[in-house]
Amino acid sequence: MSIDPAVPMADSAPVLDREEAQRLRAERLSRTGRWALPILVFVLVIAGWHWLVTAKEIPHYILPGPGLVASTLWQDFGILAGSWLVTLTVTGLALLLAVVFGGGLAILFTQSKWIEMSFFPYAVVLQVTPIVAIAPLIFIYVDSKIAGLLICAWIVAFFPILSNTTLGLNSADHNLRDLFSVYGASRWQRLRYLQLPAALPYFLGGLRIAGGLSLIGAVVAEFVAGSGGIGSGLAFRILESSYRLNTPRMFAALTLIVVTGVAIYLVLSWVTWMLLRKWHESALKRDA
Amino acid sequence: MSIDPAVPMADSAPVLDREEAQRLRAERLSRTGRWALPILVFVLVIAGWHWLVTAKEIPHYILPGPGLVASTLWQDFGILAGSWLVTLTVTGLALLLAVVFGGGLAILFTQSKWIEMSFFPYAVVLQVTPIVAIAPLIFIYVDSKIAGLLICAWIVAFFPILSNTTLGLNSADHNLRDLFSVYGASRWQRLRYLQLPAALPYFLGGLRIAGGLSLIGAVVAEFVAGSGGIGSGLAFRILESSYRLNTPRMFAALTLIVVTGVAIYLVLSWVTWMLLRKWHESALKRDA
Amino acid sequence: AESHVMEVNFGTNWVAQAEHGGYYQAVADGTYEACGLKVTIVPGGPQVNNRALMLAGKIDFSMGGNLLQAFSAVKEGIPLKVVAAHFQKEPQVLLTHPGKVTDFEGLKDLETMIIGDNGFQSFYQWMMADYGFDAGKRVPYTFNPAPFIADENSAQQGYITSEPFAIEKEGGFAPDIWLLSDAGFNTYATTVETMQETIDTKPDAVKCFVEGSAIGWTNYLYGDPSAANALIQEANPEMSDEQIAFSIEKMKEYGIVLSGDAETAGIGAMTAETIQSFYDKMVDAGVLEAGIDVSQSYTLDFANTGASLELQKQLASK
Amino acid sequence: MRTATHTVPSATADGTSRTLLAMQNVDKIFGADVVALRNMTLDVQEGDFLSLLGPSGCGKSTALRLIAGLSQPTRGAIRWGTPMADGDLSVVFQEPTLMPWATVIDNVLLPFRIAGSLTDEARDRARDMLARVGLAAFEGAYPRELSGGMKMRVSIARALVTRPKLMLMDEPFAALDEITRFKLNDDLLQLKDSMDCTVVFVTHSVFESVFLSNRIVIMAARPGRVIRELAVEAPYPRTEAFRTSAEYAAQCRAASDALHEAMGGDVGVH
Amino acid sequence: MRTATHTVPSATADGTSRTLLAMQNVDKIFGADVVALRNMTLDVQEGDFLSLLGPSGCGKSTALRLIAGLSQPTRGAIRWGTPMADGDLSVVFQEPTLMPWATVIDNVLLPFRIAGSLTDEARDRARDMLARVGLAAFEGAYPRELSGGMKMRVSIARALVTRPKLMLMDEPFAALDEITRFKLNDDLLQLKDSMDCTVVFVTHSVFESVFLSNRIVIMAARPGRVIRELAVEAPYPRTEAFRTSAEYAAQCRAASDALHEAMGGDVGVH
Ligand SMILES: Nc1ncnc2c1ncn2[C@@H]1O[C@H](COP(=O)(O)OP(=O)(O)OP(=O)(O)O)[C@@H](O)[C@H]1O
Ligand SMILES: Nc1ncnc2c1ncn2[C@@H]1O[C@H](COP(=O)(O)OP(=O)(O)OP(=O)(O)O)[C@@H](O)[C@H]1O
Ligand SMILES: [Mg+2]
Ligand SMILES: [Mg+2]
Repeated sequence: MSIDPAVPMADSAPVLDREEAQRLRAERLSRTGRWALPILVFVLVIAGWHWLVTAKEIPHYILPGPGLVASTLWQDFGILAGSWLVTLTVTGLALLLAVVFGGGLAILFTQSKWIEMSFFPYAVVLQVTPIVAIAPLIFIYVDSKIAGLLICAWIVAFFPILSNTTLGLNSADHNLRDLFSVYGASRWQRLRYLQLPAALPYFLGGLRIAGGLSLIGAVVAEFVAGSGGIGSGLAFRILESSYRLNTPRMFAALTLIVVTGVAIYLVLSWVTWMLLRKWHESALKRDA
Repeated sequence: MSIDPAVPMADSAPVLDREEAQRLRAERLSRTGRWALPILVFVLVIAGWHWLVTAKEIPHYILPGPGLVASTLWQDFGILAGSWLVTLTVTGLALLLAVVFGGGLAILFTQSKWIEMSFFPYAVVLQVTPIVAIAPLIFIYVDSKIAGLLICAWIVAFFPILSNTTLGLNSADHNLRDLFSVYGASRWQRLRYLQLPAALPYFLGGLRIAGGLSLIGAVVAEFVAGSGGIGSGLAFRILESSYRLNTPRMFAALTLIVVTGVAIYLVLSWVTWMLLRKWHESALKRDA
Repeated sequence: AESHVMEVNFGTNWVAQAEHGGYYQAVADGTYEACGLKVTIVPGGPQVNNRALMLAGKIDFSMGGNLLQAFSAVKEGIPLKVVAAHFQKEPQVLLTHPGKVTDFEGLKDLETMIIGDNGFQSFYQWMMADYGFDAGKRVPYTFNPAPFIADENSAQQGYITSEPFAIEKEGGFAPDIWLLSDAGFNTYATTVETMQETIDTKPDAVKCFVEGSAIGWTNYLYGDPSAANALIQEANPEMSDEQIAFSIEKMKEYGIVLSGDAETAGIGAMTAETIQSFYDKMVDAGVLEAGIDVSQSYTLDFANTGASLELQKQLASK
Repeated sequence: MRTATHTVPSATADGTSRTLLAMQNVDKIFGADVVALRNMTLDVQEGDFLSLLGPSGCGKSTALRLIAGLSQPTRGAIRWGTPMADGDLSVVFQEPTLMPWATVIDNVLLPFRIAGSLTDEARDRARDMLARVGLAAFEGAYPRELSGGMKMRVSIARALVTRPKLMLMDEPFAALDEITRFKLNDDLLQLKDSMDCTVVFVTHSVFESVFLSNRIVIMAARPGRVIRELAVEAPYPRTEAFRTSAEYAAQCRAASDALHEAMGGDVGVH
Repeated sequence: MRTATHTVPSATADGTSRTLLAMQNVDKIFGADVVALRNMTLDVQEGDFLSLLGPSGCGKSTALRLIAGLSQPTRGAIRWGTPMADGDLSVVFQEPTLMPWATVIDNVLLPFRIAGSLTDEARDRARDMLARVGLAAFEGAYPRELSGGMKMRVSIARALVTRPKLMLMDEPFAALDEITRFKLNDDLLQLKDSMDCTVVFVTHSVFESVFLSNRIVIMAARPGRVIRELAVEAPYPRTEAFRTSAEYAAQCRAASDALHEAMGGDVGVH
């Protein structure tokens, strides 16, 4: 409770000003902090890394310092940029597939409890099957390499979307469902106007998980699909530099992956906020 | 709308009986269907697999038929059981870690928007870092092999729990939050009595995703941590049989993994249902 | 003849490197094409399983590491045949920090053995059985030598042609080298495997590929390898001239490709005795079960034709 | 005022009206032992404005849900005399039941959207209805930006905008002040008159039920059941004049007495 | 009955009472332009039973939330004359606001749990309070198994059970039938009397406000503001006798007139 019992009753005019000034100050602080603190933490993390590497004299081939990684990133950007683009493409497509086939399956599954009980286990099967083990099978029967890559990445990424969306579709308010029944809404209308909006926060939660996973999926897919030389993504660069003991470049490639992951997350968080800020508890700013 | 306008007004007594009988029959059908349909689908999937293998004459070293896999599973169970136990242990511990450190971080992050904005990116960094690339680093600095295994598996599994729980903690009803403010609830009380229960459906959603992922994590960790001979899990058996071209045994091991994954999912679904059936929309049976 | 050019592909076990030089050479200088093959080389990689693709008929020839898998194939009833062995010796080595151990037996006393998955499944099984190495000391080799460089008390697997170079370059010391073949692991390596069906339906292609490869290897090692190196570097831009030169030198120095039977029967040659003796050794060591008919695992029809002998005499004697 | 029999649907006093629906010996039991309704029999004639009056927890909402088909009777049945098509029915639930992600106008337009008739005319009607409930300025607002009473008014507007044949209203005006309430009472009667619909209305207010209805069904709790039925004989249209008439006051007193008497000491609060 | 000045907190008629809190020139603006309150000044004396009466959407709930400290004024301030500790305050929100995962009794026990005083005595008090609101049989039920009015009664029980110094109640009885309502009115007055607390009460019912309060503040909408204040001079305790007294009727009429007059044509509904 924010009631402040100590403020005296008299002197109200100056008190008022003081309070308003205080409110303003708090607001300004919070506005600055929103940006300053993450940056501060980032600087501290980098500084800590640097300190670790120098103080413990960790050789650069085991863990290069941030400066070395940055300069390698700068110098090798020509080599890495092409690979980055490949990884980005696969990631983007895999995420798209995950949305379409994860969300689509979720919609299918909520159409009937029976369908869900009959087919959901196979989604779990897909989720837990080690890609490494079945990749050869996939590549035996899928001719196009890019299709194989996408299947692998999709298998890694789709489950959170499926699972969260199913949960969301089933979490639509019962009173609203009743309302839709009263007006004789068709299955499709109920889905479109009630279940999908109600599932949105859950779906977006799944999407934020799947964003990172599709990146991982792209990397793993590349490992198992194994493309050499031209047209290969960051995973290949990592393996290759690791193999060549070019650890700084490996970390430069890792940095690109990590930056991509964080960027995907931030973009998806922003999308989430844009879509939910008007109405969902998780995105609402309290009071005004 | 389920209003049936065609039923005549007269003859109410027999009509009543007929309707009640109908209701009973529908109920019985639904009770049977709940079990029969999944079993039917399962049988069809197995039959389809068998048909595929025989009709297309797929050699057993590419894709063994279900019968061969089953008999291999039976014969080699002595060899596989030990590995299964290892994988199960790692999976269980990894899931536990994911719950503790995923849920714990989520709780930490919802304590302040600033903390969340400052540290969430590093959780994303962990999520998207390819285990394969950083595993050597981990094993250079972590002496205990089991600790290294668990770190790897945890990195794979924790993010959905963190992400979903954070979402859930932030989705607590605003009116209830206000109520807690009025009564001067401490941070801890608000967490314990409001945010945690409100987050439960989301957390459990994350848990069901993480269940499968911790299994994958255990497998991947074993790939990268590598244990030989005694004390090695199903991943090792897969690699071994794959190397020995013993495809039936590889599929038997895969089957064990997949069965484990589905079992984990079913158990977690049951837990979810037990915890939520009294109050959450997603688990409520509509009407009575 | 051009209309009869047949397209085949050959899956290697790693990204393009000098250890595949003979095949690239034969592609580059038209040796394969001369006998009617258009060969596409499909590079492998750390998690790539080209052999599985061959089993499924997606790839015609696949590069085998050593003979163990060919024996497994017989056991599993897989109609797979080794048709040539281009490395007479297993080039696999164990590396240690300089002066750390004095003989192969001494490796057992080290705390960590950094061995890849395939290595663990093959030669390490033999090392355990024959020398009493400990499975628990093994950690996986991810083709990153940093853990080895960081830990004096470790040994790491490697190809004699690759890892020593990388370690010397990055780690700043020349590691001690323990050749497995010297310790008794007397398998052929870098074999060419194909399915029985390929042998039955297109024996000409198999013949052309095996003989062309032998000629390719001769030209690569003893002739002008620049065209092949260009192809290798095109497929793998990271491959340095220095590394290639190092590999070629080591292959020659240790007689990896050209030694023993290859000197009399041509590069790629195999003998039933060598294969049987390796199998017996593995059975004795408990790596493989007895009773496998290893004669099913190979055919000498293509490898021992001596197609490259002429050229070998010309070039290698120089 | 007269106590009607309430067993046989066709036995109502007004011979010309047709039975719209009849609940026949309906039991509704929740879980193992919560008897929400016991042997409830009720008929609704076409054109009725029927109020359900009773203590909190006596099963009024449950009865309404049964009629709406949202819930199935444990025993007994509900019969329809007139076929009802989709969209012939609308409901005001006890809670506002708005879609939090949609603006006020979109919430009101929902029935049209479902009926596939989202025309400009529908929009005009929705705007008009919002103006009637005093929310013309809020059509672009989201539910969370509204006060409790405003939310309920949106829900009322949504139910009225389609001019349904049968309207089920569960305490629609409970959250509203007297003036707004009176205004909406008038509006509702006007609307009902102009479009000839039937209303089943749950209320706690005796005054409201007398002003609005031609029939008042009084229920008692635990188990929920019908214990009395009253007819309000005053003719429609009823205006402000009726509200201040002696007749109205007398009827209210009678209804209130009937309610008290019928419930005795057992009023759900002890 | 008398119109009090409503600018300076210390200038109330009753010289002996102390000012508990005062809203001073409070504006509350939502978003860019929704003026929920404009220049609202209001004092609450210790021991007051103050009713806020006004049309839907005039800012009653907003004012209550400001007093509860759940929302900060855009301009102006709220001052406290008496220090309030945690637990001295309780609120009945306009919506029941129950925890869906907790049983009825656990919901009622929440304030004790937060105060760290979950004793057997607290449980007894909670049971007793549930019995008073007629829910003795439902202590193990979950909120979703309750009717609308029952939920609200749980919320009321939760607010009363801790015997707080200041109670803020937002239309607590709107969803209840007359009999339950009367019963709870009596209970509330009795409780207030026995524990000497202050109540700020939002209602739509003139009758209820007159029966319960010593002060009635009448608000108008758009922008929300105080337009009149009335004092109800009748002494406490007020019993059923008061409800049927001529004095009560007269006061109600006066309050109703004041409300209508003060609001003029601009009542939020046109
Ligand atoms: N889903 C449910 N599960 C279990 N019991 C229920 C459920 N819904 C209602 N009940 C019970 O049925 C009874 C009647 O509830 P109902 O909502 O019909 O009352 P009501 O007359 O509408 O009351 P109110 O005026 O308070 O809204 C109550 O005792 C309630 O506890
Ligand atoms: N969170 C919010 N965002 C924007 N506007 C709001 C918000 N809360 C309230 N309002 C606006 O403030 C005004 C007053 O709302 P309030 O809830 O205080 O009304 P009220 O007097 O309690 O009405 P009722 O009797 O209907 O409950 C309304 O116009 C409402 O639209
Ligand atoms: Mg109700
Ligand atoms: Mg309000």
